[in-house]
Amino acid sequence: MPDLGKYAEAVLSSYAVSIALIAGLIVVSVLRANRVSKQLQEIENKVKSNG
Amino acid sequence: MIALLIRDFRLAMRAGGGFGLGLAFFLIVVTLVPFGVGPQSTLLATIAPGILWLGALLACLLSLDRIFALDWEDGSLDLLATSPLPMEALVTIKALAHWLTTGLPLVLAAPVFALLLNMPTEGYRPLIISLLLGTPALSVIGTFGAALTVGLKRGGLLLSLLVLPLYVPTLIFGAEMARRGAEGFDTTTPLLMLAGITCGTIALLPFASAAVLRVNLR
Amino acid sequence: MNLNALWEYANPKKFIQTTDRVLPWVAGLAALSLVFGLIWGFFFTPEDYRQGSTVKIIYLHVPSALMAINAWMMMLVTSLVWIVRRHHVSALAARAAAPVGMVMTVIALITGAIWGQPMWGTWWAWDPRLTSFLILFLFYLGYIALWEAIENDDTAADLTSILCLVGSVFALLSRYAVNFWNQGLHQGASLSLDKEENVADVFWYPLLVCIAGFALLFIALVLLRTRTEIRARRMRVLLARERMGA
Amino acid sequence: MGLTVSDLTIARGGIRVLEGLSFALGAGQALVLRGPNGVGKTTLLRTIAGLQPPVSGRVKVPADALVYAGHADGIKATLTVRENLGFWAQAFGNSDITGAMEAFQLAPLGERPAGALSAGQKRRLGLARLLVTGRKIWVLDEPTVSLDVEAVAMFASAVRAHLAGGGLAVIATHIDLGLSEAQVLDVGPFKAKPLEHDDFDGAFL
Repeated sequence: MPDLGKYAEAVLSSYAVSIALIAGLIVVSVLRANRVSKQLQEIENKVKSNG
Repeated sequence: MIALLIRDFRLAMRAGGGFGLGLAFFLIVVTLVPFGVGPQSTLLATIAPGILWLGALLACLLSLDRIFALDWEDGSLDLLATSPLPMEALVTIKALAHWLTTGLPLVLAAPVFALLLNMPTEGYRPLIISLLLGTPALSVIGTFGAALTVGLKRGGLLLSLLVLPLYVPTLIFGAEMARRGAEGFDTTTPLLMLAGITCGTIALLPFASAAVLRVNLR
Repeated sequence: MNLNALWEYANPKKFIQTTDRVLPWVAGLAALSLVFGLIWGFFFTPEDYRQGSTVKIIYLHVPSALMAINAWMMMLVTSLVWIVRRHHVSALAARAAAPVGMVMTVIALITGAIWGQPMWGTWWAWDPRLTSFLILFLFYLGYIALWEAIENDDTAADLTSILCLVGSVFALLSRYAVNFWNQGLHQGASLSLDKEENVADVFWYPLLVCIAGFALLFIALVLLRTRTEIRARRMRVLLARERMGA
Repeated sequence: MGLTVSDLTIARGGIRVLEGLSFALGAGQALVLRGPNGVGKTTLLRTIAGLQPPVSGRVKVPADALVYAGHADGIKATLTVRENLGFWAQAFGNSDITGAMEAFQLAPLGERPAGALSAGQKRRLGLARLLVTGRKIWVLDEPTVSLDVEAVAMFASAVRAHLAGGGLAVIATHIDLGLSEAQVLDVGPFKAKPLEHDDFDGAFL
């Protein structure tokens, strides 16, 4: 861990907030991608079996 | 074209909505500001140009959703779209009618409200010129926003969200001109910028509004 | 390069097939360069003689700010492609990119504010750059809200494309207006987070890696989200068709 | 003067509703569209009127010859009957509204605010608008809704006079107008067939 001096708080909070936001964005995107592709698969199967 | 303008004018006068409402709202904003910031006349005089511009902008915003919503609901918009009037002319007329019923009264009332806020007298002329130049742009931009959100159920809030960022350049140059005028500085630069933005907006934005309206009608 | 071959990727099926192969690589590269760049920047760069350790914030602030603007540019291009050639993937890519661009704008804003606190002595200064990003944020908000508000996909694509076009012009105007509006206040502030003069070589190389990392991350996210939008769109069509048939 | 529709495919809300539709009308001819609710009659009329683009096929209409009347009449409640009609006349470059007022027996209501009219009277005002436009091709969507028997007869004679004057009309309606000379087109058989399920591109139309 480098010595950040008197600005430690500012630097650390910047990294924390940014990484949290990026991680959140990635998690939301991936979860939605999985959910939608699963739902679509279900509907495609249903449509195919119907006709 | 004139017929549409006259009709919109008549409607604004009779519906008991459009016409006086913007002015009343403007008055209320100007009355509430001293309650919020305190009655010191020097402070009020300093912020008067900004308050007046902001008040005019909000009053303008208030009546935007009426531009197309009523014509949309009763089917007039479909009928107007199949009339000989080009869509670009239609949106221009609508914007003009909005300005005449909302923007122009605000400009004319501005000196009275400036009096209430203790604005120095030499600032009146630049204030009125800036509003006169800027409010048409507000109406034209607002017409674009109204065309975008016509037919949406909860369009009113969205309309504000879409239009307010587009108002930024006009507000900055308009308020800057009024402020410089009140402080006795040279107003040429913001005047030219404001005039440029207004002219550009009036010349180009109706095409975007017409395109958007066509999409919304289909 | 044959341009017609490029348009083939605008076919939804082809797009999904291609990104199936490309996406893992882009995502992997993005993760690699981000981790590498940020660790390099955070642990192995010296302090700036004026800004102290706060200079380390540039590894987040500058790339996110760049991506915030590039995302809007990309949306502008894809909107134009939709208007001119009516490729559905193009419109959906714009829709997919907007939230990513908005998060980048938020990161740029927050890191800027955190940096400003010790440097300017205040969390928020109406500095032209910061203010411009705040306005950009509002544009993103409006754009996303318009997409969400309209039910018909083609109508939404048309309207948001035109909004993006008009918005771009006004965003540019706002940028100059804001500069003009606040020229007097911060003129002497040579101390800035993202002026080139502040970036010596020691800071520059890890910064480049971070910029590459953010760019790759952006591409990966947009690809992933575009796939999701394509599938969601197909799902809506299938459901609507089923309702019609019934 | 004529209206030609060739191999038209139309969509509502991104779903194809009618396909392969063709017909032609010449001066003095009328076409009555029939079909169950939701089959796409309104969409067809709006496409003919140029309010929405077709998916494929062509609609050939002479420029500035068409007037459309939809479910709503475009009447302003705070304007009088005369003012409402006068506005539409001016919008189409005409000024005389007396003929239209008489044809639909609106003269006694002339100074009344349109908001005070009954539903049937409003509809009559909406139909009178067709006469003041002076346009040759009428595209009408359920024109007889809320009209009583007498008013339907008024409307039928107005259409007949219009056709006699060389006009055309395309009318979607469920009731019998007593227009014996009109051709009837049932759009039901033109209902669009579902696309192949694995046609991924088709899903985006």
